[in-house]
Amino acid sequence: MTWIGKIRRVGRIVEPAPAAPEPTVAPPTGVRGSLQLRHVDAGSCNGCELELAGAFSPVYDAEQYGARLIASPRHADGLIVTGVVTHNMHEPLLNTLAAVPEPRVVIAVGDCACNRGVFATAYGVVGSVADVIDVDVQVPGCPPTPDQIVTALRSVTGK
Amino acid sequence: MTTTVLPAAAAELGEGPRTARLAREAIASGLATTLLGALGLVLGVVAIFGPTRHLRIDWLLPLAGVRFDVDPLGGLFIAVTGAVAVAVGIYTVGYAQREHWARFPMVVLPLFVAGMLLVPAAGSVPTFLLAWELMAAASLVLVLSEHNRGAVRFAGVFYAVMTQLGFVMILLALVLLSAAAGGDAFTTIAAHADDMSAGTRTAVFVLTVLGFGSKAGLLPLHAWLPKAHPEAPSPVSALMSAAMVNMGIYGIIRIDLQILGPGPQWWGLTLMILGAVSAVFGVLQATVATDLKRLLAYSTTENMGLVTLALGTASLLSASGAPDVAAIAMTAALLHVLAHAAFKTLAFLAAGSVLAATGLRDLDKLGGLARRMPVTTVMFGIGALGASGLPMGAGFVSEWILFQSLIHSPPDGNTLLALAMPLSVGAVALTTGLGIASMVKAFGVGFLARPRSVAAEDARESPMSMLTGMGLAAAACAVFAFWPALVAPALRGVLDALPEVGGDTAGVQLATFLRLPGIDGSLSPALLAVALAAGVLLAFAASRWGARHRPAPVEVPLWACGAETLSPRMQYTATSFAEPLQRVFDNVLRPDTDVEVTHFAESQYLVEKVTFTTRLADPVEQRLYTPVVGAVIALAQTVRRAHNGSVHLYLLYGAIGLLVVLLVAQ
Amino acid sequence: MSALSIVAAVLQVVVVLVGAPFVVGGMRQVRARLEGRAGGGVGQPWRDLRKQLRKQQVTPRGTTLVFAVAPAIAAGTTLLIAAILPIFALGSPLDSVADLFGVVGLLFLGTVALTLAGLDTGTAFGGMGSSREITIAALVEPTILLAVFALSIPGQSANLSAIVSATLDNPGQVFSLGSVLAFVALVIVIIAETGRLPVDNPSTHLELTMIHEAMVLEYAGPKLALVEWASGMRLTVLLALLANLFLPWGIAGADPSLLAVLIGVVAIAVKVSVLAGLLAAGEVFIAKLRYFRVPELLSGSFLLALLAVTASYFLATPTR
Amino acid sequence: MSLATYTGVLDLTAGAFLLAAVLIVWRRELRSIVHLLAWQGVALAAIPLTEGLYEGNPGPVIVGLVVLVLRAGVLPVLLLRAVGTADAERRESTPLVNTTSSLLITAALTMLAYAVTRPIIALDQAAATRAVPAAFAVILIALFVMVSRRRALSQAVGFLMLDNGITATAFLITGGVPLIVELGASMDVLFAVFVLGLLTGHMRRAFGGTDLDQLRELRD
Repeated sequence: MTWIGKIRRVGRIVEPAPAAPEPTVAPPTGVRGSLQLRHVDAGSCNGCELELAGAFSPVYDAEQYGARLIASPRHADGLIVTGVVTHNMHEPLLNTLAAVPEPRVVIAVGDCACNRGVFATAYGVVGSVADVIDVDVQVPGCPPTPDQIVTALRSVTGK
Repeated sequence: MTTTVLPAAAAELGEGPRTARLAREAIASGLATTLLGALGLVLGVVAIFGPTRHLRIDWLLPLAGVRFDVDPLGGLFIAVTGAVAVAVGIYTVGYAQREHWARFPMVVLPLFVAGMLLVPAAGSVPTFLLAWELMAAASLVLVLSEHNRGAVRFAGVFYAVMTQLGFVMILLALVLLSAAAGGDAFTTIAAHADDMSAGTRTAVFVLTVLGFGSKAGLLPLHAWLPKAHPEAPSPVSALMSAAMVNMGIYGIIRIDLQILGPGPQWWGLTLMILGAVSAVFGVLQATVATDLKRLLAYSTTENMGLVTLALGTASLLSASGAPDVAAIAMTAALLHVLAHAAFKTLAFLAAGSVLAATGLRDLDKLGGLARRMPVTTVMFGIGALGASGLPMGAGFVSEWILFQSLIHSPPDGNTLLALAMPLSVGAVALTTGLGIASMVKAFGVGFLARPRSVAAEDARESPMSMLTGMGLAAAACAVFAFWPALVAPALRGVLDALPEVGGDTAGVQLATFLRLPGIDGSLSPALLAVALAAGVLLAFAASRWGARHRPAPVEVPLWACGAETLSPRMQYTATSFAEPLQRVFDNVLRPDTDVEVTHFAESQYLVEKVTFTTRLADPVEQRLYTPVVGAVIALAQTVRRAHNGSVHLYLLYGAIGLLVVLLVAQ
Repeated sequence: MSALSIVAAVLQVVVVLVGAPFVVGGMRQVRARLEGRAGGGVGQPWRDLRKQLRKQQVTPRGTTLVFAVAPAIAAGTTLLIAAILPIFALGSPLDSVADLFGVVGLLFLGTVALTLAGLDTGTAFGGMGSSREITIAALVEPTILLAVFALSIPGQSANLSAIVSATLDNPGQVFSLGSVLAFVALVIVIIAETGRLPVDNPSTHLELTMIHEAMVLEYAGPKLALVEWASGMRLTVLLALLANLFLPWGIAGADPSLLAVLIGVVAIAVKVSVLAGLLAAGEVFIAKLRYFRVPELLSGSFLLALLAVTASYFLATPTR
Repeated sequence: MSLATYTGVLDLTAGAFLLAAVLIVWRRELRSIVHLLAWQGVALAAIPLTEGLYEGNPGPVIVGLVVLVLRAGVLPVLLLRAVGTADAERRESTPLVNTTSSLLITAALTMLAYAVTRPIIALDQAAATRAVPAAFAVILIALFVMVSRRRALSQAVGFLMLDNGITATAFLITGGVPLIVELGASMDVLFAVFVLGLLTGHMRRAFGGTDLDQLRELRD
């Protein structure tokens, strides 16, 4: 029965929610508090992935604001893109965006996704995410903290 | 390219008259079959309601004469055969032209139907055997109609041997019966059935179950069925699978349930075990089969197993003093025979339509037919729904009645019933579950998705006559799915003639509501369909909520995980679809799998290609038949020594034979 | 059949339609709390549904009518089951239209519709999900029908009202051996049929481990909403069935008064919430089974169901 | 305690008793097998306890309490000590018969038990007698467990289950055995477990594992 004891000992570890940020874009469908995102790693160093995992972990729990990562772009309301767009991931990124039904949002996470970051002049790079597709929200930082990611997500879900 | 164009051009230029003749012959053959079928249908229905009709033609067969007694039980089977023949006949008009049938099978097809119509009409042992042989021989000829393919020849030989073995057993059984009764008419035999010794009755039971069971495709003598049915031309497959197998059931009912019945408890139990094993085995093989027609053939074994299980239940229950529940089981058996005839005709005709359009039976190469052959797809869908035993399908009502008879048998104090019934429910339920899986595979992989080969991509819809034939069978399916009350009077008539299995009790009330007198249980397939339609509409309405906020609908390419295209080769095939079930049941199925890894010559660590082969043989066939066939061959080798080619020696054999006969006759 | 029992049946459908997303939300919430998270709240599935219903209709190229109507069939069968079952009151007007065998058949009809839709897409994941789903369904069927058999023995009928009223008349039989075994078997079957842990993980992100999710990977927008709604309703309806088969107290009679129906609503809401909460809490402690270990679980449940029938059958002779 | 409650509780106890046996066949984790055995001990103890309380007879109650301490307390603790610490030791990794088949065989055995005990039930329709098939089924299942398991500890569990089954049958048919007999039997079992524990320890030292198949090596 150690698991039950552990659950009791740990209790709630989620950090208290700060006040909701200013909405940057209106919720895509007009329904607040529901945002399912498909994550695309367009060529990241996996630093942003770690922070992203942090944002959805029990401590930050982005799910309490209605954001969720899901597997199929068909089920999604948008993309959350990390990393600079490489040649190999250019087409897949476009295909994935096309697979998301309208209305949709694109969130670019991390300096590389926003402005190519440290890979600006690398030979395999097409450009930043905004160079390739329309981006609604940008989260700067190398990598951005889970707090920043959660705030950005909340600015879209409106919750 | 030229090779494919040339024959077609030749057919148009030089062979115009031949095409016209083919059309004439196909119409004649199909029409003859249909008319025979219609005649059978009418006569059968008349016989079910009317008094038993007799017909004697003494000059036709030396010594015994030909005798027909058409009673309600026979009438039901005549009517079913007739109805199947009507649909198949119309279908054949188009099919024979499309597949360029030779003249011979066209002539034999009506003969085959005639043979099947005569079997249930026969009133005496010689007549029965004559009709049986006519049916067997005609079907053999039809199976062999595409004899230029090796598989067909093999299936033909296999079928010939097994059907004749079955015939010998039936012959022995019937001769034993008429010898014990002192007469060859079935009425005489029935009158003297109670005086027969237990040994005779047991021997007759065992022989008839083996002989008729083999015709019905029951284990272990089923092996001819999955070989012969798929290799026959599709209209013939439909006739064999939907009508001919019923003759085995008819024989079991006539001899073991009616004339000798009610037998001791172990008769019923034997039938139940045979039925359950056949049903589960048949459906397992159907689940892993990749050949569409083979799948349907195994499904026939499955369904005949279910019917036999119901017959066994009826027999066991009436022997255990529960005739009212026995009547319910008997109703289930008869209704399932009818429903199976409807959906199996439809499924085989649709499979034939696919075969004619693509030349393919292999599900691994089919797919995407829904857009290319929409009518055939819908037809197969109706047939598959019936075969899966789901609500809205033709097989649901009869399976429901079977379940009711199994769960309502009185357990008081009878260990046998208390053990047999739960296990039967388990077996039937497993059969239904796997049946659903096999039919989802056949329909989903074969007709939906995208074409897996060029042939499937080029498929075109079949001509009107074929679609009409299928349409008739589909209408019958709809009757059994929604309004089984239509056949209620017929079933009542047959049950009245079967007091041995509780036919004189109330039985199942088939009206808008199916009710079981004395038992709290009811079902209304028609109202269920209406309610389901309402439910689906409600669901549609619910999904319209918020529609005005939606952007315009679009058509998009399939999600390929970000890659550019998704080739049809990436789809699941029938083999991969059934692989989990094959793994779960590998103790029974015994698949033979081989993984072969070829490495690059330069390095052990780089793989050039991996080959995976899996082969599924019929384990019963391998274990049981191979040794027997081996023994027969060994025996034949011994006998061969006597054949040294000398005419004198052969004459000597003849002389010795004559002497022996004379001495014995002394 | 009184007017109020018709009202009760209609109410059952409406409440299941409205309540199912809350049941799913509640289960997620229980799970989130036990994991130390805050969770999206009980209303989260409803927000997701409303949002999906406002999204674009997307038709993947090459799919047929089967793909288009499958969600409605899945939802329609579940709604019909909701109307047939005695959830608030006994004696639904549809009670004699289908018994428990019919209900099981309808359940499988919904499963088959989605399975065919998965195959219809012609993608690798769709076929994979369908293959897995149908394998589990095929293996579940023997257990579920044997459990039906076991339940039908005390009331001598497979009609739902008869089973429930037999339990009401003779409350002691709930704690009989057969009944308890049938309960455990049914719980396993319901877990397998609704794709919960340990058979399937409803919140997985990895296609290769999916069963139900893989099958519906191509659905989007309103159709996806219907699929999710249907699966939520299916879970709700099955939990309600489980609750009323074994603990029917609180359900209104065949000719109910308005108050009785209201009590029935409250009773079933409590029962389903408790069951769903227990199920969700249980899920925190277990991991998903390897797919080829699932048949072991199902054969275990088959054994339990068989024992249930045997026990009830052999002990059916009443004690004196 | 009314007759209905008594019948119900006894029925349920027998069910739990049988269910524990089925779960022991099902599970492979040795630790949870031992836990299940403890639960079976509780169910076993509940039989004389219920009977004693219903009849107002202190004898069966005392027997029940003794059984409870021994079967649900002492023996499982002893067995748990014998469970090895190495990972390979904690699971019945490859039983001779796979789980699915084991479960189906268990089903067959149980139905057999129900079938063969029908004459006993026919003799006497009392609630206790009607639970006999469950106890008898546990005996058959225990034999099957002993036949099909590789680990010495599973064998010990099978043995204890067998004894549980026999004891339960005795309780149910005769309405309880004299205290002294039960104590004697329990002592026997206790000694057997001690011996098994010693043997397991020796085996582990000699072979580095408790796989019984390795005992074949002793023959050579």
